[in-house]
Amino acid sequence: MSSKFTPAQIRNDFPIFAKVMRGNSRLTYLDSGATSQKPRQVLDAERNFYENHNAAVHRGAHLLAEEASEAYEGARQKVAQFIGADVDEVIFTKSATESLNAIAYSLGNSDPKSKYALKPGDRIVVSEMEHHANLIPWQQLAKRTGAELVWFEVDADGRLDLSSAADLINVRTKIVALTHQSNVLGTINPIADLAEMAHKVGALFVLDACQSVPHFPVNVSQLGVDFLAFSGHKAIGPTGIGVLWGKSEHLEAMEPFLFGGSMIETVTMTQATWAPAPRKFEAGVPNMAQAVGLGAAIDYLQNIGMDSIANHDSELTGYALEKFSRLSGVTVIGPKDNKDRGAVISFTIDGIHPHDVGQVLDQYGIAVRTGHHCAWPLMRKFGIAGTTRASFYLYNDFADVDGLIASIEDTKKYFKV
Amino acid sequence: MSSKFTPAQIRNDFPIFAKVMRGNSRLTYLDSGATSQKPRQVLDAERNFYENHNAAVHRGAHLLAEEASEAYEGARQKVAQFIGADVDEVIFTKSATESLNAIAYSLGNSDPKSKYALKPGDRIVVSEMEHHANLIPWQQLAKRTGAELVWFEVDADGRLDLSSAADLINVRTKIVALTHQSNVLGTINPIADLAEMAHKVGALFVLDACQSVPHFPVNVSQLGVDFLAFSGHKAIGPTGIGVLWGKSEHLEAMEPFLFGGSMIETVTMTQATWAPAPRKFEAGVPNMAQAVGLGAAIDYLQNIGMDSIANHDSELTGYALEKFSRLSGVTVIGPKDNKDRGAVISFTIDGIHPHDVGQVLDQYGIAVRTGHHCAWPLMRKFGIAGTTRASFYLYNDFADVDGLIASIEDTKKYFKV
Amino acid sequence: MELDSLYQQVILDHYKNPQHKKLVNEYSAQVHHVNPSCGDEITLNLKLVGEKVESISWDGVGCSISQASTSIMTELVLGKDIKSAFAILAEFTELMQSKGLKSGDEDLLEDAVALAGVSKFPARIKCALLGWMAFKDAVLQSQDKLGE
Amino acid sequence: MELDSLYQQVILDHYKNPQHKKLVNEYSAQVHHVNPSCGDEITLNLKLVGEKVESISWDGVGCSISQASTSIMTELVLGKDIKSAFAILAEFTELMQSKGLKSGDEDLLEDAVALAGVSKFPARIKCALLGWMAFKDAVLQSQDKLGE
Ligand SMILES: Cc1ncc(COP(=O)(O)O)c(C=O)c1O
Ligand SMILES: Cc1ncc(COP(=O)(O)O)c(C=O)c1O
Repeated sequence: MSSKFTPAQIRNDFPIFAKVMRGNSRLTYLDSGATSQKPRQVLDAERNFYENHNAAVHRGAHLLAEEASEAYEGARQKVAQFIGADVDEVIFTKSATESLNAIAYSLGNSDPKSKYALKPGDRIVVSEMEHHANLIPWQQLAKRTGAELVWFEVDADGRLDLSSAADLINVRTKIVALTHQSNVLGTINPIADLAEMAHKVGALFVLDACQSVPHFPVNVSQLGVDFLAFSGHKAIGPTGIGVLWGKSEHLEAMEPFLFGGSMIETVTMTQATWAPAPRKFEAGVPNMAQAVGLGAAIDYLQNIGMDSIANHDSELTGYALEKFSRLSGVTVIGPKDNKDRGAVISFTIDGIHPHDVGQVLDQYGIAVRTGHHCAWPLMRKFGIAGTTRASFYLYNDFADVDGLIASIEDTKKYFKV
Repeated sequence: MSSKFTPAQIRNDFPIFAKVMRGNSRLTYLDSGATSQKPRQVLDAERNFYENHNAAVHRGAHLLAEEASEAYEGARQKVAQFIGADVDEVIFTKSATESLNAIAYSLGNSDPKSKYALKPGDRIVVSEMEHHANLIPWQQLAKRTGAELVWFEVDADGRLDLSSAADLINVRTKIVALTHQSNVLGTINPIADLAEMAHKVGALFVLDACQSVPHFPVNVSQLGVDFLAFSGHKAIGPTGIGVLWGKSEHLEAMEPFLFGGSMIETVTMTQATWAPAPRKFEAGVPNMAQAVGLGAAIDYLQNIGMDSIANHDSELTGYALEKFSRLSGVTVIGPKDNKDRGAVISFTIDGIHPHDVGQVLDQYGIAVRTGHHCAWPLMRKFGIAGTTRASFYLYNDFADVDGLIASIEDTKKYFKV
Repeated sequence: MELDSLYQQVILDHYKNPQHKKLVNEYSAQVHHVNPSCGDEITLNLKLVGEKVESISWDGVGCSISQASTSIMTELVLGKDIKSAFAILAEFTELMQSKGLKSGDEDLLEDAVALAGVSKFPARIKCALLGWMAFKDAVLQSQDKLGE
Repeated sequence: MELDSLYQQVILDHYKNPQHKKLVNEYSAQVHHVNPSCGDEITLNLKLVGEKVESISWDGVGCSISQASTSIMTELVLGKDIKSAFAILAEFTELMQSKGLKSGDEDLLEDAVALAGVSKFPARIKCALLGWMAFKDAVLQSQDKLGE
């Protein structure tokens, strides 16, 4: 492996790899697409916050409140730098799901006269490969406003069918919401081009970066998008923390989403005005320890280098794709070539239901995900009930792929197919 | 002190009390009304989740996913038992603020024909002592639906003026949203009576239990409310976790709030149907570690006993109120008698701004909160810019109160008033 | 191997040869159930005559556990009266929730005792119950209709 | 005591006797600023004549730091041209963000160097800046109007 880091050494930082799994096996964790494992450094950062600085941020007049605010705002700074954004453009949410809903609700809360408001006849563009989190909020926004939801289709190889782009993204289009990388297929979409198309017709571009930000360098200004969402828990950060990034011109003009403490400028019994972003979008005592944990996660990732992680992911995926191509009765759902493709491999085995595949792999300590992966329309498109999905990250190595392949062979034997 | 537990021993469980504060003083933490400190047991539970069971719940086919689901659902069970609810009625949110917004948005998402829908002429009743989190979401819902927002006034002693109750809660009233205990005044409101009045006219009763659930026994069926919200971080739990409880008949009938993974039954490109509660209201990979931490917090509190904590709080408050009554130039904002009153004392000092009071107290290691406490309309009602607020919890003792009183005297000397 | 406690031969047999897996068009209730977490689906047609399960048939996609369990269930309840069928259902549900501590009443459950191992795999309990819950729902819907 | 570095005598003096704290009715811009986290408010009336601060007056509620800082600021900028006033503002802002590492240019800041200690108390920086930000805003608004 030509990576600049050694997965076996990385695993030493992640306590969970000491766990003994079913069948007395060691843990082969191939489910980072669902959630990643956490290094000691992240857990220590959270704990240190609680043990030494815990207080409600932005509110108290005491030392702990000062320190808590500094830690929390420091985490914001780290996120901003990580994705190439201004610090005031970074909003902490509980998850990417909340981030995406927040955009949809905020736009939906627009004054009808605002340029952010949607009306009947307007269009929202998504794709068939969206995660439910980047589909249903737009279905609902369309329903509430009378806008029309249209979508990119996915071709047999698992790529967006771009031939319809000019058709889909037209003067009526107000929002284009797409995933950077499919969590099922691994497909990486040509975001910069599509964002440019969106801007040409005056539409906003919303990027679901759940599967990209943890895995390769993502820079919001290079991509030219308007909004971006990701979750901390998929990026070796804590659960309960997500990021919503938005261009400051939008954040300034948009209505808030959640209402309550700390997001206000003034309040009377009958009305309220809002603080500037990011405060406007962070009502209540925030998930402070989780933000601090995410900051530590970013430090950890950047210490290794996002380029190195991307290379590592790509090497593993290429290796695995090659091995999969030699398995009989096994079909990879998604691109078979390793270009513009992330470290996610979905597959089916003839005659064995994914749930049964996952169960046998579990007996070897191999953790994969099975089912529709919150992308049910995509399953229908491929005419399947679900897939088994292996996803790789910095703690995985070639041996993990070999173990997976061997266990797939065993699964076939076990079920006599 | 006649408590069944010893605060000094409790403090041994809370690592932050080892911290050296400004002026080389020990920490006297009197800001639990904003957020509470966390015992080792809670931090250990979170860490144990990450180190041994971390996986996306409800999704994987592997051992970790099974264990994570068990831990997460186990926490739900603990919350349910803690507040006397059914397990499927307990929804995990990121905070009370989210919980309260979720109710407002869910009701706002109702089909116009549904009995949960609001229309012009309908009424929403709040009070002048609400935290912004239980005020602005209703202002906004009123604005979106054309409903009218009306409110209970607060009298000079800091109690709800109940003489207007029959006027406010009438046949047009659809929602009554009140706080159980004021976070500024300490006032505990007569919820069971008011909920009964609401139900007589067919209105829903929403309880902001942020300041009650952590401090005294709260049982949803005894109170007879329809919805209840609280935050984990004020109940010695982690940040980033809140609870929304709702009666199952409502949760079943209501629309979801956040849309995405895990909350669906089926999904196509154009529409989706919803899973039963609580799933319907928990979109995305949830704040699993935080839920587990909250479970451990509840264990810790119940181990001591909520009755004991309530007694302890009451003793401290009575002791403090007596001491405050003998301070010249110091005014307590809120009830001076200790009946139906929680462990929160807001006060002003003639001639010294709260922020300056807080600063001097900080020099003695005493952490209090200053300002409007996210209850700005209440400040206006009392004709003040803000207060200094001391709030007590299980780790505080008489010595903390004595220290506070002595430091207030010093503050007066320092500012020569 | 621990796995063998889950995948008993009788389960694999039912998986390969599911019983009554062809929808019969005459029914008193048709129900459609899904398991949203994995996407498995089942359609079940039930015909009640009086208190008796006159006919039961189904179709759907799912894992070996859900398919076998549904197949076994249909064999068990066909021809029984509702009371006996519900007694079997209750015993089976209890077995599934037993976390590996029960083996099930073989007189009542017959082939279904082969599913006892499922109770040690919490993520699979829903698979095993999918068809049974559909059956229960279909009975209630039939009775509702008849009651009208 | 560390506190004395925050509450210098000159600050307490300005707090007790704030300068120009009575709104003058003739102005080229009136602004209202609040500090949402503590509820402090300030109204500031500014009259620019050409590039010169002809008159400045204010009213509001706030802590000793915000009141003293605003009072000191008004004395500093009154009669100055905008360029000099903004130079003072820039120096003051830098001082506030210095985390206790700077003492400030006394020639420029005069009494305002007494606020140097604030920079060690992050929660108070906003208090010290409240009046200064209002002044800056008022200048921009005046210029906008004059530019029209
Ligand atoms: C009475 C009351 N309601 C609501 C809230 C909001 O809670 P959170 O900020 O944890 O969402 C608080 C605490 O800040 C409170 O004291
Ligand atoms: C592409 C994609 N979008 C959105 C989500 C939702 O993220 P979360 O569940 O963390 O909110 C996920 C992960 O589940 C994902 O893979």
